[in-house]
Amino acid sequence: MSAEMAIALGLAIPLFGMALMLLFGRWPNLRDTVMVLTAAGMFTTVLQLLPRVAAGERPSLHLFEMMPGLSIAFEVEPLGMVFAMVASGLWIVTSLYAIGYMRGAKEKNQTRFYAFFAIALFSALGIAFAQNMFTLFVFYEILSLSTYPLVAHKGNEEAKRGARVYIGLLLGTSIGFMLLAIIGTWWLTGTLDFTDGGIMAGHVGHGMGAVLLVLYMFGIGKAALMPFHRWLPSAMVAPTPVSALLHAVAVVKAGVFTVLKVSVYLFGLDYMKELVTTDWIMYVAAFTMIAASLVAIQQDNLKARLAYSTVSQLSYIVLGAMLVSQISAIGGGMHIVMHAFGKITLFFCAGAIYVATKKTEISQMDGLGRRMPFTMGAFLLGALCVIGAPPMGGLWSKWHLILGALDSGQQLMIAVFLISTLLNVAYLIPPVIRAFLRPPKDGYKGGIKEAPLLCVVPLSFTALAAFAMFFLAGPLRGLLGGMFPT
Amino acid sequence: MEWLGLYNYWVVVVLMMAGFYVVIAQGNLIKKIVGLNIFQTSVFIFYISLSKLEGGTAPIYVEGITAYSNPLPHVLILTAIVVGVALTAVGLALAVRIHEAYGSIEEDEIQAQDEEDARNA
Amino acid sequence: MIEHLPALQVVLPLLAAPLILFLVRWPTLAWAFTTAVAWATFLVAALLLEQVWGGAVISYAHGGWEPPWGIEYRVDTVNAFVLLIIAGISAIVMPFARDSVEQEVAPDRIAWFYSAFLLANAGLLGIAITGDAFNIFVFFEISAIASYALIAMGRDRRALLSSFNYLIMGTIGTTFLLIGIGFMYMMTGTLNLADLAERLPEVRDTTTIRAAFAFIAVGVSLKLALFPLHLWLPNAYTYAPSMVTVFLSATATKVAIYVLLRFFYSVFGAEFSFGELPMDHVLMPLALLGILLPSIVAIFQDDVKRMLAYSSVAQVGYIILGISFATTLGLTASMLHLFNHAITKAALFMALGAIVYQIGGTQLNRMAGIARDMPWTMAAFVIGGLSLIGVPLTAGFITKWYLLLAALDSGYWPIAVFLLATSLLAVIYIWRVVEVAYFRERPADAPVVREAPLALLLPTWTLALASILFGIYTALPVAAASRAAAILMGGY
Amino acid sequence: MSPHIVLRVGAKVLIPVILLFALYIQFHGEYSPGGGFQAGIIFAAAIVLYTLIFGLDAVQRAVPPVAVHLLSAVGALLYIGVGVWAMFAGGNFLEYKVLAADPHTGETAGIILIELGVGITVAAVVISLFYSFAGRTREQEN
Amino acid sequence: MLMGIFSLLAASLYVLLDAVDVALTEAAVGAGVSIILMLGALVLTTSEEKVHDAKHNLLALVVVLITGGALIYGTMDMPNFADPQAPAHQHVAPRYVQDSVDEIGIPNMVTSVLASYRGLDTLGEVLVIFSAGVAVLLLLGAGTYRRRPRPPRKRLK
Repeated sequence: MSAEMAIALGLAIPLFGMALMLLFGRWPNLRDTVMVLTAAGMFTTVLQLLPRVAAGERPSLHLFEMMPGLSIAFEVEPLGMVFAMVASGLWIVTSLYAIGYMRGAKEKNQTRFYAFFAIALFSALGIAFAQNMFTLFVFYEILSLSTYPLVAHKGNEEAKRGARVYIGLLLGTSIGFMLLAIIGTWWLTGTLDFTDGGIMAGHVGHGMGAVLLVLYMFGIGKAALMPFHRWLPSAMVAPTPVSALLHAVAVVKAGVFTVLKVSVYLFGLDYMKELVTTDWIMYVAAFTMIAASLVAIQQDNLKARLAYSTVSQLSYIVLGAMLVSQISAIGGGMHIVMHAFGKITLFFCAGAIYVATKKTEISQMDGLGRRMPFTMGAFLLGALCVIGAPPMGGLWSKWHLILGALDSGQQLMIAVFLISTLLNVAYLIPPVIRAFLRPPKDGYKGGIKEAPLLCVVPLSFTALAAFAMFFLAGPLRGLLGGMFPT
Repeated sequence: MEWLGLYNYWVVVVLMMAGFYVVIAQGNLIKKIVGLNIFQTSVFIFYISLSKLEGGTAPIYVEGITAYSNPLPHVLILTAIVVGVALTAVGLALAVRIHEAYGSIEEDEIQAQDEEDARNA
Repeated sequence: MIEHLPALQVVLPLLAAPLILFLVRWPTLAWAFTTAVAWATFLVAALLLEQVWGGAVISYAHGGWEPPWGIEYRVDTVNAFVLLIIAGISAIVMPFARDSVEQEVAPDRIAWFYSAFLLANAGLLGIAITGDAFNIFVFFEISAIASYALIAMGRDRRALLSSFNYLIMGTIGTTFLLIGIGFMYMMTGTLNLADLAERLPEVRDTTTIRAAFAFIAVGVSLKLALFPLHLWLPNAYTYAPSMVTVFLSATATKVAIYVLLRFFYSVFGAEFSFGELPMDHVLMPLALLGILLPSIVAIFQDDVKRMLAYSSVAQVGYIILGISFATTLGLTASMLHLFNHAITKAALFMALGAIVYQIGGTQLNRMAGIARDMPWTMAAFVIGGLSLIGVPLTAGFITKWYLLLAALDSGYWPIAVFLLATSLLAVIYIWRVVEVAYFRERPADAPVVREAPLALLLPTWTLALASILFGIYTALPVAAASRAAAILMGGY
Repeated sequence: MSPHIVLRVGAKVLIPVILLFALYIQFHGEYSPGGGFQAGIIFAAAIVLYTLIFGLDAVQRAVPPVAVHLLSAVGALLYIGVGVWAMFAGGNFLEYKVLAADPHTGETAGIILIELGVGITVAAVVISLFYSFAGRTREQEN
Repeated sequence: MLMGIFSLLAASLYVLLDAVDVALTEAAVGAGVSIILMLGALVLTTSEEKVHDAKHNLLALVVVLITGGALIYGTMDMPNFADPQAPAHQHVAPRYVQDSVDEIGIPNMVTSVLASYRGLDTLGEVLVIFSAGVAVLLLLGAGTYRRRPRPPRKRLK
């Protein structure tokens, strides 16, 4: 099918699926099948675009002009391609997992849940394919709003409080800072299109540019730079599939993806080099990386620990952008993928543990390895991937990031990377050790009692995928290289 | 001094302010309306006095007379007077209804009642 | 008949108002008749806008007496746009009115009620279309007297007092306007706006004209509820019948704002109002305070209708802010917001009207979990709320965008920041309602509620969808607003 | 109420005079001060006087409120009607010249007609205002 | 009652200022209608009122003084009273005075301006009074109640 067709379809399918799901709400099985099919369909359509983009094309689709000069338009470039594939691909797995989880945990309002889930994916794709900052912003806001009901899903006081923080911080930062930055950019440069080499150079003085950069970086609340990271832990009240796909992949990655887009296509690396604030943001990111890891170590609640680990991992990518070297930017792009696989696996495991044993605290997990060998095995692989240890894909992304640090002569940052890696080990390995080496409190009764199959299969799959990425890193790097056409 | 030529405007202003003061300061709804009347009537007087012309007569054509007062302000004020009486009627009707609903036409008493309702609600 | 469109614009409802009295016995018939007239008026307004779209100016001399001797109706893009807003809202509100009015007004008064509605409508249209200063005053009073009665029809006894206060404040406002007009007439000898604009420059630096300016500014500001002269508004909107709230909130203040624009830009001229007189420095702080404080007050309201009333005051602040920039861009933003806010607020108040219709009140605690029973109504409310916040793809976002551009364009970075910060206040007070309605359980003892009837839902959704449509397809309003702004900057 | 005989007789004599005076004011407005508005009020004053003497019920039997309401509408309609008639006669709204072959006649005719409209509406409205207020007293007493 | 006297005084002042029509109207309205309404309203409400505290009035005084100051300021550049050269008498008015008789054929210029030149304002005036009728009826009802009078009920205060 033609590229425009593919883009349009990719965006249309989730909406269509949502409509069907609402329609079939009364018959759960039918509804859930529709969801899986939707996810699969979306992924295959997105896949249609891969060869073109790999060949260096930039398929595009102009929807309509909203205000003079401001259009809702799409253009697929390597980074967006990667993000789109990750998000839509993992949606298939997650939808399977979600069925198992939601039924296992007997959640209410499943239809509403799945419907908003679909909208979230739709907007994630919109972000990935956005041709200009305006379009990206529009979908960014839709994403925030459509995930609010998912976070508040349980409806109890805790969920509502968490959701309030969530929506407050995301809308607050995006409207308070990012929109201002966008309008400033538009007013100064007269365009918001993502262009190779950026649009700022020549239009925006360095002082103003520096201000804009700060506004963007903190405005993109989804990138969870401290001090605007609070929403991520509080979003953990959501059912695990949400945490898994949205808060390990779609939403947070949408954030860092925007960071990369802004730095590469709006500012342009060369222009960003000359801004004072680039270094400031870099240090903020470094600080976030370390601090979040330290916090993570304190957490006994598994999901909370994973959440903070996500905060710190996101800063890797922001840092990759702030190192303003092509190789580090590419590294950031790769880390989007690697971390996605690793972290979603971990979240799946957390959810599986919850469904099977209703356990949420790490301290309760002694000896769990015997009860749930697959889950905990997957957990180990995921952990290794996030840590960046061979033989997992995470190695390569960190490798490129460090190369980038070298490239732009930031030795200090290399140190930071290494320290935080050690911290990763410190907070991700103990659960595994407890699970496998400590005897369970209640002795070895019961034998194997895994989570429902629909939970175990997906998490094993993602774990293996994370492993596979170790070998697929080359092509990925090649694809991302297309960000910088020479 | 030539300002003497303005004395009557100043008289009007004083009158106006008297009415205006009653409107704002009075707590009694009906007196508020009385004040409104005085306020407006003094504005009317201002209009009429600006229509006066030295040696002019009432603007009704009579053979041989050339100087008439300016009829336009008269017309405007005819309309304005009607508007005034219409407002008076509506205001009074409202006052009547308020008295039926609250048993008082004193602003503060009424507000006291409302606050009480709010507290009880 | 095409050349009589300007007259028809006002004469149609004016003629219908007395005719209704012959239908006192048949309320439904009265409603149908009013609806027909409202839509016809809307059609006329559309045709008018279409005629002046290219920048033409229609001048209609009543009684065949050419201005300035006779009274002139003068239509350009600016007031054609305003006319379209008024007529459009009154047309869309009528289908909504039927059920809600039947519930809130005694059957033997319904015909009278609609007569008053038509008078108010005609009055507002007359203000917007006329080119004669004194005529503005007269039609102000027609619409005012009618609206006092309409507001007092609210079932809560507090409606009476709020209507009375509105009467006092409004009359002071119009009397000030009258004084200002008198002063201007005294110095120029004319009442025709265009003629005034021509003759004012000769006498512009007299104390009389400055005083006239002051009195007109204050008088009209009272009418448009400019902070801190807004005290009449919240109660009036809160206790009026639903349909009246929808109509007034979307039109009354807007027309007053139009009058302000006319006098500031067309009659006195921008360089006089903002150059010789520091109106920008007067309006801007008031606008900013008027955005900030009412928004904060709104957050603490327990009655949603009252909350929205305060938000209306804040929205007026946004519009005045755009005016105070005294740039084409700022005016464009204001004209846009005139349009977008009318739609958004009408949608919101209609949703509340539907809720009143079903549960008899809009207190927050009574709306707990209501979204489950009235999903469509609340969905419309959410859409309107998002537009009020200014979320992308809603009409509210477009105005916010232009307002921010205007602020940057005039070099007011802090104001741009301030605007974004205050839109977060809107997030807070809208979200309070959303949370209660969606994520709080309906109390067990609460009465069973059904979804509002279709007659209420359709108009509500029409407006809700409109506020999305004009957030996506912005060509029409933006074009109209920018043309209007250009005309205003150009003077008469 | 049991009004004094003098009052009754006095009123009986006075009211027709007042009504006549009202008509004079109404139709002589072109030549001397006065016009529809003043006439209307004076006319209404006569009715009010009648009420004060003979009581509300008596008046409302003579001049039923419904009729008053309709008349108030009729007056306004007459005024607007003349304007619209002018439109159909090829002029602008309220352009009386075109109502007759000779502009003067047209103007005069138009003015007399609209003044009549004003008179009717004003008289009717003032009476209905009076009814409303007076009727309210009684309603309150019940 | 004072208001009646007030408007009678106003009326006589109008006569002095050659505004005979306005005088007649003011007399009819101020001394007639308003008084009747006032009395009606007072009957329906209450004629006694309570004394007020002073602090509330201070703000009012300030507002009034500011307004008055603005008005006085405004009068400073006004043409003198009854000055024939005042612009008010120069631009539009002369046509009414000189040509109205020929154009309309009616000696009373006020009538011709009112009914013809500015006929729309007068139409507005009619509709103002009409809407007042509608409004009062909406508020107080038509006053057509056929019930036997009973001793007035004590309102609890």
